[in-house]
This record gives sequence, structure tokens and C-alpha cells, in this order.
Amino acid sequence: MARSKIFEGFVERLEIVDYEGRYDEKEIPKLSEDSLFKLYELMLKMRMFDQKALNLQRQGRISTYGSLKGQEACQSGLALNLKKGDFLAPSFREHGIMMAIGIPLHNIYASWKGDERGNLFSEGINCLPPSIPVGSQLLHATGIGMALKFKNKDEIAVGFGGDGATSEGDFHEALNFASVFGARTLFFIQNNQYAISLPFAKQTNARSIAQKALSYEMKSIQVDGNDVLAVYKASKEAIDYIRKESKPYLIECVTYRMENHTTSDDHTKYRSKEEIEFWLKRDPIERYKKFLTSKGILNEAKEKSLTSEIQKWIEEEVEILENMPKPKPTDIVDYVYSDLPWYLKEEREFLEKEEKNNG
Amino acid sequence: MARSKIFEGFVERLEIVDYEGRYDEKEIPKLSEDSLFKLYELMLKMRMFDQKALNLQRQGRISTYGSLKGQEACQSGLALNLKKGDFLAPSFREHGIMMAIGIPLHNIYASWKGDERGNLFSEGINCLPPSIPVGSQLLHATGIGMALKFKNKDEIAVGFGGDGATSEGDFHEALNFASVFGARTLFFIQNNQYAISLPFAKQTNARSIAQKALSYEMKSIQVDGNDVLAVYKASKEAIDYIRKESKPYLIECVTYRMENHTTSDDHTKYRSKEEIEFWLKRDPIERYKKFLTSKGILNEAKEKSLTSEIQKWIEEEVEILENMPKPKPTDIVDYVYSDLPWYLKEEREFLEKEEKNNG
Amino acid sequence: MGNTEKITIAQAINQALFQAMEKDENLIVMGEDVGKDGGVFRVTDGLYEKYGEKRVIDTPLAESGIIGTAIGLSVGGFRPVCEIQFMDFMYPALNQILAHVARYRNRSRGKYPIRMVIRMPFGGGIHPPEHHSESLETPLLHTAGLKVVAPSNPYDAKGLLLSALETDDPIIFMEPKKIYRAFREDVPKDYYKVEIGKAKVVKEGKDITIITFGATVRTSLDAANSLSKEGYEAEVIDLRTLNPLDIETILKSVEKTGRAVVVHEAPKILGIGAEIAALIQEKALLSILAPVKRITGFDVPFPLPMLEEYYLPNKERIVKGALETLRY
Amino acid sequence: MGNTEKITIAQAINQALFQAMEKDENLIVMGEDVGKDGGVFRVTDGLYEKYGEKRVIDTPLAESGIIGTAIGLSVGGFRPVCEIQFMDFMYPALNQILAHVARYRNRSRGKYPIRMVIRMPFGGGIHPPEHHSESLETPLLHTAGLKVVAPSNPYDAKGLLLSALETDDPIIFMEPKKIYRAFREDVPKDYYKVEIGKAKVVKEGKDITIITFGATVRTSLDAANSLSKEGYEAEVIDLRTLNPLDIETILKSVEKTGRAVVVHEAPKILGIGAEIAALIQEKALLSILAPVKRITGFDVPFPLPMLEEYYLPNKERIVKGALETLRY
Ligand SMILES: Cc1ncc(C[n+]2csc(CCOP(=O)(O)OP(=O)(O)O)c2C)c(N)n1
Ligand SMILES: Cc1ncc(C[n+]2csc(CCOP(=O)(O)OP(=O)(O)O)c2C)c(N)n1
Ligand SMILES: [Mg+2]
Ligand SMILES: [Mg+2]
Repeated sequence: MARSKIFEGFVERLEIVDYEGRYDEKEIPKLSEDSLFKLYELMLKMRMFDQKALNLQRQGRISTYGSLKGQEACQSGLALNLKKGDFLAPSFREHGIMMAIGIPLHNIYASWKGDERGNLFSEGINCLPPSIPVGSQLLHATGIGMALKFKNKDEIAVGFGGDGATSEGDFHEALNFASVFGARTLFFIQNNQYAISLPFAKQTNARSIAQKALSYEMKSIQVDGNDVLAVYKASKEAIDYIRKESKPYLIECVTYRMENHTTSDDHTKYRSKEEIEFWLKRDPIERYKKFLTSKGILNEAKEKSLTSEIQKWIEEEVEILENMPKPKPTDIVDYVYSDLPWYLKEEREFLEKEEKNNG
Repeated sequence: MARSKIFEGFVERLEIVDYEGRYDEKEIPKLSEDSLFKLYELMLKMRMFDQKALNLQRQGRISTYGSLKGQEACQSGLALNLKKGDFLAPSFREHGIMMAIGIPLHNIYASWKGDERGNLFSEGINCLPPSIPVGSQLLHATGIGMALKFKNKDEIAVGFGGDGATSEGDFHEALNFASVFGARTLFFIQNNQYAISLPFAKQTNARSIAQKALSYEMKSIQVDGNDVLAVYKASKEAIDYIRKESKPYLIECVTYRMENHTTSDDHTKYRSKEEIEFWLKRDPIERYKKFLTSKGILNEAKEKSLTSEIQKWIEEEVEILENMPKPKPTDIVDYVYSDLPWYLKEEREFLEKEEKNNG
Repeated sequence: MGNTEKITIAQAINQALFQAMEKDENLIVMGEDVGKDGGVFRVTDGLYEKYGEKRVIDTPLAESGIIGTAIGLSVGGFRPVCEIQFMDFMYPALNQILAHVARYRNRSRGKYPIRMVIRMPFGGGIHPPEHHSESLETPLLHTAGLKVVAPSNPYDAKGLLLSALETDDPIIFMEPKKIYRAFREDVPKDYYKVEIGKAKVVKEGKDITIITFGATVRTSLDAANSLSKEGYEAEVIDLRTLNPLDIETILKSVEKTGRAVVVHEAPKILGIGAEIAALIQEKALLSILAPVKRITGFDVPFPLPMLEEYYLPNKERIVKGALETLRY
Repeated sequence: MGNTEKITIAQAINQALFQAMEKDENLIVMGEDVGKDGGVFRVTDGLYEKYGEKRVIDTPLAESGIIGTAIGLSVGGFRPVCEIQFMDFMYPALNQILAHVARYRNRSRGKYPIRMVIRMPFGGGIHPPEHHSESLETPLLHTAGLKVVAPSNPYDAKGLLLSALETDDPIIFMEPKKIYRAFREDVPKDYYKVEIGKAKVVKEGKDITIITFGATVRTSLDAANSLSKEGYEAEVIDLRTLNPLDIETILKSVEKTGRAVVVHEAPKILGIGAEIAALIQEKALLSILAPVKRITGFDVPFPLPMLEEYYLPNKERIVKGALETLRY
């Protein structure tokens, strides 16, 4: 035959609870009430952590900050599927999932305050420091996933990226390597509709990011990223698959960055009120609250006590943050190499003197 | 609905004349006998040019050389669809198409001899010098295709790459930009099964390169790259589409590199005799010869006179090559900037003296 | 040029872009967020509204893509002005910049000059996250085929950019982001040019030469003031162009003062100070009374904000270094 | 170490890889064509046959991919030895090398040191197509967090590589491709190490110091011989490690001879010669009797083979430069 089909592929989208709280009972994941509640708790923690960070920034107590507001469902739905030992390679908007795997809030705040010590996660926490060069960390996630495969481990690696990250060459190379070597890696893409000011429609001509996995014959799914149960379910399927098959998987969460890109940004320059309102109605927390309330799992009293518990926790963490002794000037030379070359010794001496002079 | 299909895509393959000369009459492109013959002539020129280059290299008359043997159908089938003004961004194995658009052979030989003057194509020849960093030129082809679009031109740009090139991040970025901006660019990928020693199956986990266009909602097709009529027809469809729609297109030609990667390579280290023989049977020139002979367009006498004509032409070009005056040492500084900074003036003076000393 | 107005560096660059786009219809601006958003530093503000999305192009997030397609656009007759959002993010584009932008003219024996300006905000002092503070001129200066320009004030910023936009070579245009809006200066409203390749003596002095560029020009002037109080008159040179260096102005000054310090934010090892020190000892060894001193960032990654002040060369370090050199 | 055999640099590196893989089960080799093909220079020959495709990994054609995944593999417990086929092709990997490999230790305050060696054949003299001849050490030397090593002979090649493979910092291992097989030397069969950070005086002399590394060590020795005939005894220093530079050995020699030339293939502007000249005048100004001279590649893209000989610093240029320095 002159013309024959040599490839056919498709991509699915998963959404379980819609933004008015309607859902299809049989699609609801089989989770205990505790777990269902835990998802809510995680989201609320993230939201409150975030609000505190914005406040601290406004008061000059931390530096530039990138809000995760709106993306709590993505990071919570994933979190519940991770187990100890799984390895994260986050980008700069993953505070939520980082908290969820046990990184103390004061660490995260400290990084945004401009203190490298915030990036020093304790033994047993498998998470790289957030990576700033967009997309670059996806390759690290591939490499870790390859290591886990080569060492026959049960753990997986998760690489995070935004819609913008999918345009960088590293996204392509990360997926290609992962597929060729069967990396135990989940590519978790939060498509929050914007890369700073660039809307998704100008980032790529494709209707989805999930379809980009077809280039690598990699499994993928698009999920409503403001529907925590859908994210939970898709993540579970993906992670079960990766653990069992030792092959990579891509999840695209369709969500919305409800805040400025960072505190240095002014999103009214490029987004309309209407658009923002449209998405406000789809707030992942409100949406899930309706669901939980309808199920009798959440009520006002519970919500109130949860909120004040979290509030207290955050205040404690901020206190730890603000009681940290200042970092030492000599820290800037001491971690560059495993030993100090002669010129860093010279520079260190200078810094030691500075330190003394400054008290 | 909880789960819905959000994307479906497929890729086709085109093959017209099989390697035993069988074909489906109605798929044969409507070409005059002259044009059908011209395709053969082009292929033969390329093959003979190539053989001469290999000989010159062996005799030390040119330097390292990369053979295009086996890929003549790809480059000839495309060539017949280009028109004056179309712009090429070649990689290092595109001598065939470069000859076909009118670049004198001695230029091409000169580059491989190690003489930058070989890259100076005359006014009216729209072709970048071959690009050595794999995949990088695809972005130039995108940019030129954008320029043609922005300037409302009728011309198109063609970016060339091998199967290996599709792994570089630049391939991804080139296709993404092209699709977002509607570049008038044809991505012409010659999948010759190898990137030096790496077989296609290890380059990517995908069964085709053509399917990678789905990531960008770009049109694409896979074609039997050893079937010149199939390449001709697919290229025609693609180029007509680009000219009319001002959108990019990707063609994957499945072919085989019949020679070493370059004259520095030894392909017996990584390829089996059986494999090489399998592909020898699919030699694009032999295959088309059978077809033309069966059509009465080619016979032994014609072939003979054609061969000796080409032979003569090549010898003349080699003579031009070998009569070129030596390049001047000062050439190494004279083309770097539009003017000479002071330090290059100093260096130029030194080189001028060297030149005098050496006679 | 009688008609002037007091504007900042950011405004001066913005004005240059407006005037150059008006003059040259093939000039296009491209990069991440340069359109609707006007750039994260608002340097391209208003261009999108005036010239539209065909000439002010918001690109996908891919630096290699930006520079690689700009090469094609240049070959296709345009003159692209690319913005790399922060100099630190030039890394993914280095293959395109170093292997192609810098080499097409030479490779094609003159047929394909690359007319392109790449704007890159550089340097510290804005308290950002990692990778938003570096001064990465070294690999660009080491690569033949690029010219590198770095203004320190509004007048030069506008005049140098307008020159760059008429040059037939690729130009890296480094913008000192810390002082984008730090001060205003009288700048002619009209179109004018400042010659590329010429340094400027911003303060005359007879005792020591301070050589610098970008944001540290002002720090160096401060240091010169302090030195004055100690009885030493420092001459301060603003390089303005980093390649080609204005060797004449440097040597003339050093031959007069006999002493020099170079100040820059990049690390010391193979920072531009190394080249300047090497050149001075090469061409004026007998005139120098003390070693050329380098007062630079340390040889470490640029620290996060809490330790940034210890990294950056400040007035005190410059004064101290100058005094050591004076008392050598 | 009694037991030696006469082998080439390529063989010495190959032997080091075999011995290190034997010793360290987490050591993996990866890159383009390093497996079945044994590398385009055959430096990894035989490893694939012995250790299989799990430890000797042919990667897809993507340099950023190679280095980026190697970072993950290092974090995941392996020690990757990556090959960049020609140093020129490190450009696409520079984001990963400069922004990540060099910085993970510092960024994580020590938690994630990157144990990795990146092998890169460098330099001219093999008459290849474009982009196969450059010496691109400058951007790597300027970047804190990397160590850079460049042997010039089989003994050092093996010993330095074995040291590198035990170091907890990322190491760039530059291999002088022109002399991969140019000569053989006695090399111990056993496992041994050459200390990183130590230069070697390969010829003693009292009149002038020639400082160099890689393939130009031999050219410099030839030049020293010619100088001998003219009555001058040159001391030749093989740097062996480019970062950290062995400042002690350099200063000791220059303080003795009072004159120095630096020889390298990279362009002059901000080539390593600039750093060395700057350091010498900084630390030994009163000892030098003439400017430190830089004998280097010109400030142009590396030419194609027909003009390559004019670009590369050769014996004649070194002798001429040394004589100028001696007669200053
Ligand atoms: C390589 C690189 N280029 C540019 C930037 C500047 N920058 C920081 S975030 C960002 C947008 C990222 O968009 P996306 O990937 O969608 O993530 P989001 O911010 O939406 O979470 C840009 C352009 C960067 N950090 N790295
Ligand atoms: C960026 C880069 N990396 C490595 C090389 C070395 N190299 C030259 S050709 C080649 C293989 C190219 O394979 P492919 O793209 O399939 O083209 P083909 O040689 O088969 O025509 C390699 C690895 C290079 N030229 N550029
Ligand atoms: Mg986004
Ligand atoms: Mg190929």
C-alpha cells in the first residue's frame, strides 16, 4: 500500500468533581475519610503558608516570593501518593509538595529570604534544592529515575515543571532520555496557563502538554489540576505504573496561577479581570470544601480548629526562621569545593576579617 | 464525563515504488519523462560526486569527508520541488541538495578540504554554510521561515537534520517556534538509521520521527527515503502546503547511510554485514533504475553517456578546486568583524609577515 | 542636541528602541515577556502597543530558540534585538551565541553578517533568587566575533544602543539592572550615537587609575571621593565597551598615574580584570609602580541576598585596594 | 610501581577507566558512541564488552541531556564519567555544567556534592571540520565549583584521571586529542594517582619560564631546545591542573628566571594566559624583568585545516616570543 498509518495515539483528560461540586460517585477514589480530610488539610496548609509568605514579603521580612496560590490541588493530590524515599526535583513553585514531604516551613521561608541554609534538607528528605533555570531540573529527575532503575529500587523520582518549562530543550531531552532508558520518573507539569506574562496559547501551538509525551511513546494524561481527587487518582495510576513497569509517565495538571508570577510582577498588565474571576470560581480549595461538606467530612467547627492549628504551626515556624543566627560571610566560600583552593583561602581570610569588623 | 479524549493523532507513511520495482500506477506522480529522467540524473550526480570525494580523501587531496551515499533519493526528490529563492539550512551531509540548487562542486569540495572559501556561495544562492553542531541549524531554518512569513514572501526555508539531530533540544525548540509563529519552514529529516554508531532504536523510543510533529500540531509524514518518487511526492505536498498555508511541515525520510559516518569512522565496529546487505538491496539508485528502465526512459546507452558527462563535469570541478590559489593567512582575521579591532590589526601584521616569510 | 530631558537608564534604552524602530523598519524586538508585559524590567514598555506583535515578539520560553531563530531572522533581512531576561539565562543560548552568532560572518567569508543586538540585564544588588545576579561577560569576551558593550549611565545607554543598532556585527548589550532606575540624567531627546570601542574618563586624577564599567562606575566614583579625602586623586575610567577594549585610554591613564585597580562584579579568575592586568603589564610594564590590583567578586557562585553584600565589591574594598596599591 | 609498559595517552586513559570501574562499582561511563564504538577516539574501547550496557552507556545525541542526567545519576549514587565527544560540543551542555554541576554542592550547603568527571578531547592539529579543534577552558575556569585538569603525557593522564575519579568535586578532564597516540611512555600497570593542583617542571632552566599545558608542552620543549642553542636555558612548566593553578610552582620559577611566557591554543583575550600574567604581576612584580608574554591562538574562530597552521602557536612563535622577552 502506498499510504499506510504507522502511528496512532490519543490523550485523555480526567476530571472527577466539577467546580460546582457535582461528581460521578463511581469515579471517586476509594479513600478513607481520614485521607479525604488529609487532602483538604494539605491544601489549606499550602494556602496559609503562601498567604504568610506574601505577608512576610510585603513587610520586608523575606525577599522576592513566588506564590503557589491556585495550585494546591495539584501538589496535594500528588503528595498523598508519594512514599518515603521518593525523590523530588522541584522548580521554584513547589513549596506545597516540599512541605508535604516534611521539609520544615522555616527552611522554605529561609530560601526565599535569601539564605542558602534553607536549601539544606535533613537526611532522609530526598529533594533537590529548587532549580531556577526553567526546565533544567527535569533532566535531574530523569537521571535520578535512571539511577533508581539501574539500582533496582522501588522508589520513583518526580520532576516538576510549568507550561513554560515545556518549551525549553531540556524538557525534550529529559523525556527522550527517560523513555529510552526507562527512568522511574514522573514528569509532573503544572500548566497554570502562564509563564510570567505569556499565555499558554502562545507558549505552544499544541492544545495540551500531555500530547507531547507521544513523541517518546510515553504514557500521559491531562487532569483538571483544580480537582484534587482527579489529581490524586491520576497520580496514583501513574505512580503505580512507574513502580511496576519502570517506565516514565507524564501528568499535565491544568490549573491557574491565581497570584502574580512573583512579588516583583504585576499581572494586571497582561490578564483581564474576567479571566481572573473565571478562575476564582474554580478555586481548588472552595471546590473540594463543597465536596467534603456534602459528604459530611467537613464542617465549620472542624475547619475553624484546623485553621487555628495551622496558624499556630506557621507562626512557630516563622519564629524559628527569625531566630536563626545570621549566616556567616565565610559561608560563601566554604561549600564550593570539598576542599579550599589557595585562592579561596585568601578570600576566606578577607571575609573572616569583614565578619569581625561587622561585629 | 470523568474521562474524555482530548487529542487524537496519527501519522502516515508513503512508499510508491518498492525495492523490487513494483508500484501502483495511480500513485506515480504526474511528471514528464524529462523530469523523471532528471531525478535519476540528480541521483547519479550525487553518487558520483560522493565517490570522487571519497577518492580525493583517500589520496589526501581533501580532508575528513562525510559521505551521503544511500541518501540520494531523499535529496533529489526534494530538490525538484524547490524554486529559486527558497532557503536551505543544511547540516553536514547535504552536498546533494546543495549541488542541486546550483552550488558548484568545487565549493563543496573546498569546504571539505578545509577552506572556508568553499562556504562563500554566490549571490542568489540562498544556502547557509553547513552547520556542524548537530541540530542547531534547525532553529536558523525556523527563523528564516519566520522572516519569509513576516515579509509575506512566497519562498520557503528548509532545515535539515538527521535522526540524531532530533534528540537535541534545538530540534524541539525549532519545531515549537515554527508552529507558534507559522514559519514557512520544511523540516527535512533524513533518518539514516544511525548517528555515528548509535542505531535509531537507541536514539529514541518512538517508532518514527514523523510522530514527533504531533507535539506541535504540525503536519508530518514518513516517507520511504530510498524511493525517489515517494520523496518527490511527499515533498511536493508539503511544500505546496507551506507555500499556501504559511505553516511548517515535517518530513521524515527513512533511509540508510551506506558508508562510514565520515572517513574517520569504521562502521564495521557497530554494524553487521547482514544489515548492510539488506540495505544494499534497497539502493535508491538501483531501485529507480529498474523503474525507469521498465518505463523505457532509461537504457544502457543513455546511462553511459550520462555517466561520462557527469564524470567530465566532476573532473573539471576538481581541476578548478586544485587550481584555486592558496587561502591567505590574513583571511583568518579579515572576516571576523565588519572592521578590525586594534588587537586583530596587531595579529594581522604578524600574519602578513608570516605570509611573506613562507613565500 | 539642545533639547534634553532627565531620564533613567531604563528610559534611555526604551527611548533608543523607539527611535531605532521608527528609523529601521526591519528592527524587531523579541524575547520573553518583552511584549504585552513590557519586559520584567519594563525596558520595552510601550513598544508592543505602538508596533504590534509583528515587531515586538513575545517568544516561547526558550533561550536557544530565541537566539537561534533570531539568526534566521537576521539572515532573512531583519535586525533582531533579543532580550535575555537575566544574563544568567544566556547559558541555554550559548551554543547559538558562541557557535553561530559569533561565527557566521567568518564562516561564510562575509556573506552572512549577523546583525543582532542581544540585551542582557546583568549584575547584583537587587536581592533576587539564585541566578539573577551574575556578570557573565567572560565567555563572551573570549569569543571572537562578538562586540560587548556595557553602559553605566542614561546618556551612554541611549547613544551606545543606537550605535549598536547600526553596527553590522552582533553586539552583546549588557545593562546594569541595579541602576536601571537609580538616578536620572540629562539625555538628548534626539537620535545620537556614542562610539563603540571608546572608554570615558569620568573623573581625572593623577595618582591612581580605577578601571571599571556598569554599576560599579558609581561605586568607584564614591571610592575616588573617599580617596580624595586621604589626599589621593584617582582617575576613574568607565570602559563602556568591553570588546574591543579601549587600550589607548587605559594606557594613557596608567602611564600617567603609574598605578591601577580594576573593579568588576564577576569572579576574579579570568574576569575582565585579568585581561586588563595582563595588557597593562604587557604594554606598560615600565610605567607601573605597583601591581595592577583586581577588586572583584569572589571566586564563588553569586550568593543569595543575605550574603550578597559580602560578595560585591563595595566602596570600602575599592578604597582599601587602592590604598594598598598607592602604598605599594 | 615497578611493573610498567609503554603506552599512549589514549591507552593510559583507557587503562585508568578500566581500573577505576573495577574498583568502584558505582562508576559508569556515558556519552555519545562511548559503548559499542569505543568512542570516536577509541578511548573507551573494550569497556562496553567488559562491563556491558548498564555501566557503559551510549546516550542519545544531546549534550545537555548527558550532563543533566549525569547530575541525577550522581545524586542517585553513581559516579558518572561523561564524554563530550569534542570540547566544542560542550556548548549545549553549558547550562547544566555552569548552572548546576558547578553549584549543587554550594546551593545545598554541602548535601549534594556532584561526583562526576567530564572528559573532553580538546585542541587543534587533527585537520577536522569546523568545531572540532577549540580549547574552551576559559568559561570553565571562570566558574567556581569546577576543577579543571589537562594532562600532557600518558603517566599524568592515568594518574590524574584516577585522582579525579576519587575526588568529591566535579572535574573537567581535558584530553589533548592531537597527541592521543603521538608517543608512548612508561606507565605503571598498577593503580596510582597524580595529585590534582600540582604543576610539574618538565625542564629546568634559569633564564626564562615557559608555562603551558596539554599538547603545547611538547612544542614548548622543542622551543626550549632551540633556545638552548641560542644560549638561553628555559624552564618549562606543565600546569597539569588549570584550576586550581599551582601558584607556588609558577612563582618559584618566575622569581628565579625573572621572565615568563605563557603558551596556549585558545585565543589570547581572556585565555588562561591572562590569568597567569595577572597573577605573576600581582604576586611577583618586583621579580619580573620583562612583561609576561602570551603566545596563543589568535582572537578569531579556529580556522579550517588549510589555515590551521597559522593559527596554532608553534615552535617558531614560542622561540620568537621568548627571545623578545629575553631581550626586553
Ligand atoms: C532558563 C530561564 N529562563 C528564564 C527564566 C526567568 N523566568 C523565571 S520563571 C519564568 C516563567 C516560568 O513559567 P512556567 O514554566 O510556566 O512556570 P510558572 O512560573 O508558571 O510556575 C521565567 C521566564 C528562568 N528562570 N530560567
Ligand atoms: C552538538 C554536537 N554533538 C556532537 C557532534 C559530533 N557528531 C557529528 S555527526 C554526529 C551524528 C549525527 O547523527 P545524525 O543527526 O543522525 O546525522 P547523520 O550523521 O546520520 O547524517 C555526531 C554525534 C556534533 N557535530 N555536534
Ligand atoms: Mg506556568
Ligand atoms: Mg543519522
